[in-house]
Amino acid sequence: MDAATISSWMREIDSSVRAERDHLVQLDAAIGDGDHGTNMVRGFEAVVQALGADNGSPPGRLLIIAGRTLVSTVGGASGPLWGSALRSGGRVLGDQITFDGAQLAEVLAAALASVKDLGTASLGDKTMVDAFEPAVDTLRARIADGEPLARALDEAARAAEAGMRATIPLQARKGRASYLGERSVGHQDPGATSTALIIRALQRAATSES
Amino acid sequence: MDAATISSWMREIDSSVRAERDHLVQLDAAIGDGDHGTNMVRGFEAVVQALGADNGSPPGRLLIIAGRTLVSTVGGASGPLWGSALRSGGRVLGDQITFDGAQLAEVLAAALASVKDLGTASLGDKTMVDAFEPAVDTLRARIADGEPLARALDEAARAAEAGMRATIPLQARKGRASYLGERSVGHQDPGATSTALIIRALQRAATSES
Amino acid sequence: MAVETNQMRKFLNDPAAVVKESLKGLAAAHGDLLRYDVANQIIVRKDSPKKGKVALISGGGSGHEPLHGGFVGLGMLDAAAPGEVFTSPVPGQMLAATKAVDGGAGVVHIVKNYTGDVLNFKLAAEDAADEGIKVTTVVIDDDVAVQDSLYTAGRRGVGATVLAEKIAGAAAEGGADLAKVTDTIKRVNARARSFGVALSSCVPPASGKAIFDLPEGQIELGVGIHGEPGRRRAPLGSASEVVDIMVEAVISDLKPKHGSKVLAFVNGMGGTPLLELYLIYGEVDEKLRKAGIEPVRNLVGSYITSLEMAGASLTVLELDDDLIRLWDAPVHTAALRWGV
Amino acid sequence: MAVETNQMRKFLNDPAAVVKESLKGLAAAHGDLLRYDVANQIIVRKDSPKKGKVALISGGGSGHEPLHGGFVGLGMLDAAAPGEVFTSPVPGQMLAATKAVDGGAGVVHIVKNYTGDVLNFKLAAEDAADEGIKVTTVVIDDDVAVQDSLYTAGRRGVGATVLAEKIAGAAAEGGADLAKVTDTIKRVNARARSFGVALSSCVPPASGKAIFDLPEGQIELGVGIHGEPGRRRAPLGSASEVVDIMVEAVISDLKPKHGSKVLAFVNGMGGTPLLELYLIYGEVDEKLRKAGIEPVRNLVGSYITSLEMAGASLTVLELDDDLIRLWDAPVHTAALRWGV
Ligand SMILES: Nc1ncnc2c1ncn2[C@@H]1O[C@H](COP(=O)(O)OP(=O)(O)O)[C@@H](O)[C@H]1O
Ligand SMILES: Nc1ncnc2c1ncn2[C@@H]1O[C@H](COP(=O)(O)OP(=O)(O)O)[C@@H](O)[C@H]1O
Ligand SMILES: [Mg+2]
Ligand SMILES: [Mg+2]
Ligand SMILES: [Mg+2]
Ligand SMILES: [Mg+2]
Repeated sequence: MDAATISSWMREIDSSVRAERDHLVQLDAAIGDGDHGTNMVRGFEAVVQALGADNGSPPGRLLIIAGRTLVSTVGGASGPLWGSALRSGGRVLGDQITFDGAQLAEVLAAALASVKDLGTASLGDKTMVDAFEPAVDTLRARIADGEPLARALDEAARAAEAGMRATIPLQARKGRASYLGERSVGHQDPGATSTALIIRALQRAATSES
Repeated sequence: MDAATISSWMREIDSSVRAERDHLVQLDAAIGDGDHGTNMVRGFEAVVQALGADNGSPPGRLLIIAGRTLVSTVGGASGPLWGSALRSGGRVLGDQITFDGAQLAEVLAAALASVKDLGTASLGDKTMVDAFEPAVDTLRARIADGEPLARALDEAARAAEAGMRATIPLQARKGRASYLGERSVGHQDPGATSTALIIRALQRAATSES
Repeated sequence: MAVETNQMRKFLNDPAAVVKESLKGLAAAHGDLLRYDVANQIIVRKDSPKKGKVALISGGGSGHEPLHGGFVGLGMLDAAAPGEVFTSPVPGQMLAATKAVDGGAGVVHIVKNYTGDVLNFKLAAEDAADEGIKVTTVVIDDDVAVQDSLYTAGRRGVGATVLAEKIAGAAAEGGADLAKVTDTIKRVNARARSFGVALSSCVPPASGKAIFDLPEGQIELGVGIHGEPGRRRAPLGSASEVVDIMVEAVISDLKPKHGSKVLAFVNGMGGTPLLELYLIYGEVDEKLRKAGIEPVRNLVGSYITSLEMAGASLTVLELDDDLIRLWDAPVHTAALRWGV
Repeated sequence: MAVETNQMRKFLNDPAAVVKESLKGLAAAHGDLLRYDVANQIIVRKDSPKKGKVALISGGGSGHEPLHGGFVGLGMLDAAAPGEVFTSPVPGQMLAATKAVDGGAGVVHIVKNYTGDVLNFKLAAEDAADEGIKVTTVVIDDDVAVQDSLYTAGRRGVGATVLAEKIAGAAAEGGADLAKVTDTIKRVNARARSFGVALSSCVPPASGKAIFDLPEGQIELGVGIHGEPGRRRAPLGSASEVVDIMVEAVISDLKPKHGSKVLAFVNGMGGTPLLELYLIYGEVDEKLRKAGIEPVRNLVGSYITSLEMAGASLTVLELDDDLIRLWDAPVHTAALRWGV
């Protein structure tokens, strides 16, 4: 995988958050302030544009640019969280031109660590971490087990989707939804939902090219 | 007829505007500001209370008290108009203890003159005048023709009701409804409607006792 | 909480007491400026009567807050007579207000041109004259949505009322005599025009029902301030298109000289947030300048309202140096304050 | 007019441009006080930077107007960083604002406690520190509807923000140093509590849909300022009953000393008219006094809003002589002005 994988990942995210925009808005309206779809679309639209203007940067650098772009266009909670995530992930790759599955898993692990560090959320707090952490754990484990990347990524995406659905019965302890107290129970977390889209987008980007 | 006729008239008005309150509000909402029913009920409730506290005033004096009460409790356009009307009507009777049909017609004529003087509305302007003027004209004419009072009053009330309905196709030239221009066409004037109730109340008050 | 007490989207105890209770709160909040005469239902400037100062009173139906009670204080009104919601006050209120504020130099009645207000103020002025108080009356009629004609009730009084109260209040505070203060109000009224639009009706507490029904995506053009429908209904266009209509309506009637200095007043009807009012002001400012008119003063906010109606009005007042000076003079009321 | 452009009850051109267009209007109306830096989407006090004066900036999602842009000016904020509607601004805005206002004495970031605001301000403060600017950050969290706990995002920042900006702005204007100004904000935050209720949701322009659906006759108790649902829904009682809940929630958490002097701030959410806000103030004033607490200062109006939401919040700030003096000090902004 190389810079094209990252560009393709970002384009895949852009089109899937766009397609799910209203759904994300709806989820956020129920337990937040109804802007999550708008925020993600604004951010990844800008990312695709920024990467389109780039010529020849290595993949790690592209992730850093993407992260910066998210920080500088999204706002909200998701902007700094995903922005720092991609920047931290990008730093893992340094100036490498290509990277393999194990390295991809380390990129995601660094991204997750950054989200947890900045947002101080743990598994079960009903946030994006609930989709992100199982995805990272699954990817790492499957790759360590020697599974082919395509399959490992598909399982990681499934784990994210399961994590996303598992947010429904939870009571939120971070983010806006926590203001609702018990009323947050019974709703799927918007950030976990977009995170599942992001991991699924990665699976598509990484497998379509190989 | 005597003071009891006036008291009974005012009580009849009170109960009929109360019964028609929502209808008057609805008519006023369509082409005005939706308070005519509330205004009339507030006013005549106060009138009934004021007359209840009176002991032994002659009928003209009762009308003056009623008029003053309307002026001091109704506000809006209808307060000063009906207030002045009843005061002017009351002055016609001076200190008489009783009055006959012809004198009642003069009371109403003076009241109408007062409304027209203060409000400067003419027949056809889509106001209370459109119900009041035909009623006064009819009462005067029938009494001059020697018709019995009960019948004359019934015909006056019918004339008021016809005048009320005749306001529907008119474009308002006075009061709030005039702001609507052509959009006032097709609606019955609330003030003409309450005026028809007032004349009908008079017919009931004057005939029930004799 | 009792579910049956309140079926509107309103903070209410007894719908019939809403005006009195609101006035009580106004007085509690601004006891340094005004007092509430409960018996007469009037708001009176704390230090009234001021000997030798011409006094200004105004009044009208409630539901237009902060008008008029919020404009009682230094450099503006001496008293306000609030009627029931959308119902003009009764003459006794204006008479009591007139007597409470008369400092011997006379009292001006500022009356918005509605039949009810005009008639009730007329009766009050007659009573005041009987008691030997010099009263002048100025009727404000700045709403260009309504055709002025001998055969109608004439134009309504809307936004110019706020400007007239401020400007004439400054003149009175500065020592102008009754004729001069009266004339100042007339000048403001003569040089001001307004036009209002609504994106929703409002719900008077007494009836609990919207006065009219306006579907989303529609706009009432040429509305007044009583929740009444406007002159016509149209599909709701962009803010720029709506402001085009407002500016055109006002300017074509006012006909200010090219290069005129004006005060542009963008007023919210009660339910339109400041975010939008400033957006509208941006459009107004730009369009006026394009038309060769210079907004050198402005007022943006909800100052003459229709309960919770969504909507806005534009008032343009052509200024001269004297009016600018009076506008800039100190004012200290609940709703307008500067220079002090 | 094009029917398809605008299906909400809003004055809008392009929903995506509403914040920028509104800021343009704000700047057009108040060019004497502030300027709009379009590129960075920030509102900056006209005479910034002021050498030697501690500067105050705040920011957050838009839709809460006049907060924060309406509070930029003498004796209050030096700059405001408005994000999209209900979306916190990006760090670049706060960094640009910080650089624009730094007069060498340091810059205070006043941050309402929302994850998005906190994180974006944090990144900005780090960047500013990298550029050698002394920055302190105070997080406002006065909303008692939200339980404060190590395991939650903590209480929201609401009404106390307005009071903190005014009071700390006066301290900075008076020459207090960075530590003192920072401490003043912390004191205000420590001594203020708020509670909000909603009678309707609001409609963000981007989605065009109400965030939640609240039937007439129901009230959301414990709402914030982003149109989000509250802690619980209940049948809407009388104003007196609703105010009982608000006062009890605030006072039981604040626990002011008996005989305390307080500032009572009755805030409208955007769609509730002043008529009702004053009615609420009347209830608040009476109930506080009954509880042995004396409201010696007050603020009544729509100062921290949720677009056109119908609702209100109560903030009570326990005062001392120093806070009273700072509250009374001159302020000149678009939305708050006195003493000048
Ligand atoms: N402290 C946190 N840590 C991790 N994720 C969080 C945190 N706070 C919020 N989130 C995520 O952010 C999402 C909301 O994002 P968004 O709506 O864009 O921002 P905002 O809440 O500022 O409007 C939530 O659904 C949640 O998944
Ligand atoms: N100039 C006038 N002359 C006669 N009647 C009038 C005039 N103006 C208004 N009216 C009557 O008053 C009625 C409205 O009364 P009401 O609703 O109580 O007062 P307001 O219009 O002040 O709200 C109208 O329907 C009309 O019949
Ligand atoms: Mg959100
Ligand atoms: Mg009416
Ligand atoms: Mg009326
Ligand atoms: Mg948000």
